[in-house]
Amino acid sequence: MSRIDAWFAQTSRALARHTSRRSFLARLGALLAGVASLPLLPVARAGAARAPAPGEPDPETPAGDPDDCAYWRYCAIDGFLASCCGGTHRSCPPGTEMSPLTWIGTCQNPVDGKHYIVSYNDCCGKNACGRCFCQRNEGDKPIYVPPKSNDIDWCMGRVGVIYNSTVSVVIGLSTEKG
Amino acid sequence: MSRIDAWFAQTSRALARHTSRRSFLARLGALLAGVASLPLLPVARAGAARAPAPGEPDPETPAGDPDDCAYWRYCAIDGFLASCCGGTHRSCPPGTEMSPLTWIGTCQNPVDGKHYIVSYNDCCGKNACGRCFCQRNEGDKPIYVPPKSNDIDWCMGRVGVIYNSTVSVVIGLSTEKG
Amino acid sequence: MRARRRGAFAFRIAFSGLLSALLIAGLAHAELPVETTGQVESLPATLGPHWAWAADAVLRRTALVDLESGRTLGTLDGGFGITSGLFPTRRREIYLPETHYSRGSRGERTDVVTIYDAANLLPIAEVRIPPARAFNTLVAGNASLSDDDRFVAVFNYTPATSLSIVDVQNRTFVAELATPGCSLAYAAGPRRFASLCADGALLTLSLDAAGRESGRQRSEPFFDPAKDPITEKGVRLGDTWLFVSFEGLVHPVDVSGPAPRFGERWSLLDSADRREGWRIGGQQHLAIHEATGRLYSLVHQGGADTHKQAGTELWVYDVAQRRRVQRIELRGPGFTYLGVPIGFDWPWPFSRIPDWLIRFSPDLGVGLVAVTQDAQPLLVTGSNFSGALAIYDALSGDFLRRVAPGNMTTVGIQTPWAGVEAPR
Amino acid sequence: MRARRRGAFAFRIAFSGLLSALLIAGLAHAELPVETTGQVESLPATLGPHWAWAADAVLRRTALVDLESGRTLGTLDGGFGITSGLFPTRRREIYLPETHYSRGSRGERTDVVTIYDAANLLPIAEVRIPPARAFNTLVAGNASLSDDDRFVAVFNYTPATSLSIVDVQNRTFVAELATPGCSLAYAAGPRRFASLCADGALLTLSLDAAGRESGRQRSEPFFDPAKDPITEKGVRLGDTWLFVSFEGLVHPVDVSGPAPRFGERWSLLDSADRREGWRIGGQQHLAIHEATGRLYSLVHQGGADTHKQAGTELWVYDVAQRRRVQRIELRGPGFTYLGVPIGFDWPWPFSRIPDWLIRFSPDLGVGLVAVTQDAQPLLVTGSNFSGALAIYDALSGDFLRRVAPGNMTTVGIQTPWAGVEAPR
Repeated sequence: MSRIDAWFAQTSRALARHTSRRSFLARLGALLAGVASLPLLPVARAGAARAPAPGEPDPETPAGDPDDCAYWRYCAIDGFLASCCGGTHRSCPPGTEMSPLTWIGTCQNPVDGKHYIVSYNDCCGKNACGRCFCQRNEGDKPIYVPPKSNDIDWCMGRVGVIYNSTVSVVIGLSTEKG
Repeated sequence: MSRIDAWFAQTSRALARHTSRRSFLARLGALLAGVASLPLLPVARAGAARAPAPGEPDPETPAGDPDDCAYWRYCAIDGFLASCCGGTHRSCPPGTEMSPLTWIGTCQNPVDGKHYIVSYNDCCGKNACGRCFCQRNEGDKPIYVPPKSNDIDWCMGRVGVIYNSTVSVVIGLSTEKG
Repeated sequence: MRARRRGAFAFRIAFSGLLSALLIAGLAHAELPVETTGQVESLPATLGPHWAWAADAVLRRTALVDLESGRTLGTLDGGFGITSGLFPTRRREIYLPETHYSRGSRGERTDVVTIYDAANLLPIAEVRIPPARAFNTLVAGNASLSDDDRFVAVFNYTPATSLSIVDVQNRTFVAELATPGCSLAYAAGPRRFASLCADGALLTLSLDAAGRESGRQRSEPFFDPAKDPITEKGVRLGDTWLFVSFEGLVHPVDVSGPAPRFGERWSLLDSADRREGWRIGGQQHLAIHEATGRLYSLVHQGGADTHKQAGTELWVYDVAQRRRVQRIELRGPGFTYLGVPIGFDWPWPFSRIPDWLIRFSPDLGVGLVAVTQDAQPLLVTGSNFSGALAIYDALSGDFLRRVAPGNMTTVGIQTPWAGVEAPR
Repeated sequence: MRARRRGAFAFRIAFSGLLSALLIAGLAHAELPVETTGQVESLPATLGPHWAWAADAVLRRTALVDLESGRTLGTLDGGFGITSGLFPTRRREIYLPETHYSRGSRGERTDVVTIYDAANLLPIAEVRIPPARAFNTLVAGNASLSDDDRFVAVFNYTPATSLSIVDVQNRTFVAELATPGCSLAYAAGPRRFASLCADGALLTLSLDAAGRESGRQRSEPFFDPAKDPITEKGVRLGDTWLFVSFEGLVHPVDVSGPAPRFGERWSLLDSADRREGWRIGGQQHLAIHEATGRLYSLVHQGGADTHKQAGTELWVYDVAQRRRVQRIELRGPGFTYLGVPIGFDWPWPFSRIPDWLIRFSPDLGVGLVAVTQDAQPLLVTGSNFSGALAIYDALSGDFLRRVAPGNMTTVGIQTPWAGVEAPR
């Protein structure tokens, strides 16, 4: 390894340490668009802005934009954002079915500072969407702790195992951190 | 379009006109590796050289290398080279089946200068190989002239329609041009 | 199995318990309203004229994209081959010929025409057809819908040629009609289909009200497949199909009458164009805008046998006047890595890299073009080795934007919903 | 249908006629011998220790590649999920759990264990199992082969947990055994499987000669899943499984006796390493070379919850001495566009771009590692978003080459055929 290489490697290692803390492989289908996290491969963003939802951050800001991985509800999401695939942040794309089984995260709404229970339901029955892959891995546990593992394909049972995308539904206020 | 763009476009157009004469889309599966023709995407070449076959060009030269799209037998081929996929230039990869139906080309062997009839049989029953895509489109006709159309998936009947790769088998001397 | 069911049951109980607990908490304190799970979107009531279906060979699907917002609206998985739908005007449905194997790439083969609800992209019916569908690189021509929206003809190649007739209104398979020596299916009247024959003739098959063959005509050859064959990528203007030959000659075929009438040929290329080496070419090299009678043709500079080479320019013709009215310098659709667009927002000059590359490497060029049929038509162009699409104003020829539906490749573009104005 | 059959018959006649004509001509004048069609390759008699199977999530297959020549030797299509085979030592076979739907992504679900002939990669038998297979990102652990090569255990998650037991010798499904609260399957004796439980315990299931449950033991918890869970990516050294926790602690589990014995923990990271923020991580972050007792562990610098982040270095440990013996600076495996390698032969400094990128963007880093089990072992490393593999000398740590089996992604690497020396 040449001296320049060595120097470059060091610098970049340092950089990496302070930049990305997002973990890597999500569920299988999510692979397709994972490269979104490549610096040179920006996620295709929707052109149209939408009206701010009451009580939620300005959709022009990342924390308020359901097409952005930084959207506040996505704090423990893992997969393709349904809102980039024909659905919204809380409804599945046409022709898919929402899995009744799910894993749950607790995310803080920057507007009211409260922590909400967010249910991450998978949209199932069509092959992987391929757009807006997003994974934020906080509190993820191995597969043998199913309710807390984001490596599991939650499409199962009647809706079948084919994974398409994921929604984030507010199902209540967190009683713990609320 | 800026002046530089215009100049660049002109130059590159001119270049293109004098370089690539290979046509583009082959059969569907062939898509996967078609980018081989990208200047910045060289085809992955096998490391190991093989002994020259009697009467055939030196395998160290493109015209004699069955892993090279310029191999003399491939003058009318269209698809993934079976020799890059676990087969050879005249045998299919393990677990596939060779389609009995085929299209035929007439290629000149640089060694003896004779024209040989080459049968391009598809290897079927496993999904597209994805390596060493090669298409040389001479004499190709539309689909309504089946025996001369390389746009047709020749995997059919008992072997099924799933296309994997293609071989080039010498089945005789051309009586026309021979 | 008992174990599993018991477990699942237990899990659901526990889970719904948790849920209701949370819901109560939610109702008690939440600033944000508690939302319900299980919601699935449908498409807007008006099927947008500025929507396009883009087929992907790797993901084996077609994706519906809004050409204005760039949003992906939904997808249809199609099984083996190019996923290419048929779109009736009288019913809010989509007909999709599909082929599946019981074990993915092996096992028992099943061919079907699936009827999808165009409002929610759910399959609502399925008609089994003989496992004989033809597989090739055509986007259109392997299956066709009769002008009365009643029958679908699916082209079979085994290598014998035939058409499977499906009654999509009654959801039944009607018959398989042999078309010896002739291939493909083009709608040619209320209940008639046309096929192209290896000798340059046209075969027309008429159906009765039940979909049975009521007559067939095989014309004299109207072109010479040996000398200058027409491509299978014909486009339709009213009752006239326009086929273009390798050498750029337009062959009009009027199918309004009882027998097809073959109109006078005219050339897309003048002697100057030919001197400069211009040729037609591409996997989907023709598009037509009915209202204005404009024909869009992908062209490139190349030698013989380049009839499948992608285009560097898009030439626009007034069909009535049979003359070229515009030359559009094509932009590169851009690249996608595993479906993700590369450098859509790069600054100049990097933003022009795709444009230069399509000229350096024709294999990367623009091989597909389609046009929407509304009064403010958009051109949609694609390249086989990218999932990205380049959008132009079809009247001015101005490049507008790039969109990426999430595809890895583009092997077909369809703009079916033209009838209605887009909601603004 | 008649039409088609007649046509096919006619075609074959004509074709074979043409053939024989050519053959005669060939025999008469050809300098090159006339060759026969229909030949299909088999794998060499000796299954190479330097061969690796690389699984692709997009193409839904695993590809067999020769790590020395870079040649692709064959592929296995696996249906939905990561295609991951089981490789007996007593039979020249491969066992592949597969899940298929009758209409691609919908319809009726079928789960099977397919028995492939390892010599020609053809399916020779199939055993139906309950349609309940678990789908997750694990390469190993979802299915396992008993040490006597007799039974395969397939992990089910519906979300109830169970194991489907298949007798691969008699090609029969034996039973589904519930494993409440415990997941996955690790071979743990001639006819015993172990599962990891949510409370940190180990469940061992013993089978009788017929594959029926002959006993089960649930250990006390041997780690705390809440505080510092072990990853599911354990590796086996003889009769001892080595599981590594998020914090880098090795948990040895000896399965040689009637009850598992949990050995003393030791750490892959010393205080200095921790100060520098080094952590274990990756989809397949551990590999072990049995003969030398060397453990290979992918590590990176990152914070909490980065247990799935790809590695920038590969640290080598002597398991017996419980100490690190080497640090290997990782190269980037390189990129593939639609399966085609990008810039493998670029000159320096471009050749180093992949190496720099894996440090800029951890998501591109080396998430998978495997090692061959022969006397001249090779390390195989991969990255999820590329089909390319980087090969190293496992003893010296020297980077040797990059190979590209034609995959678009890499979601699993297997090096099963270790027993025999490669023919030189």
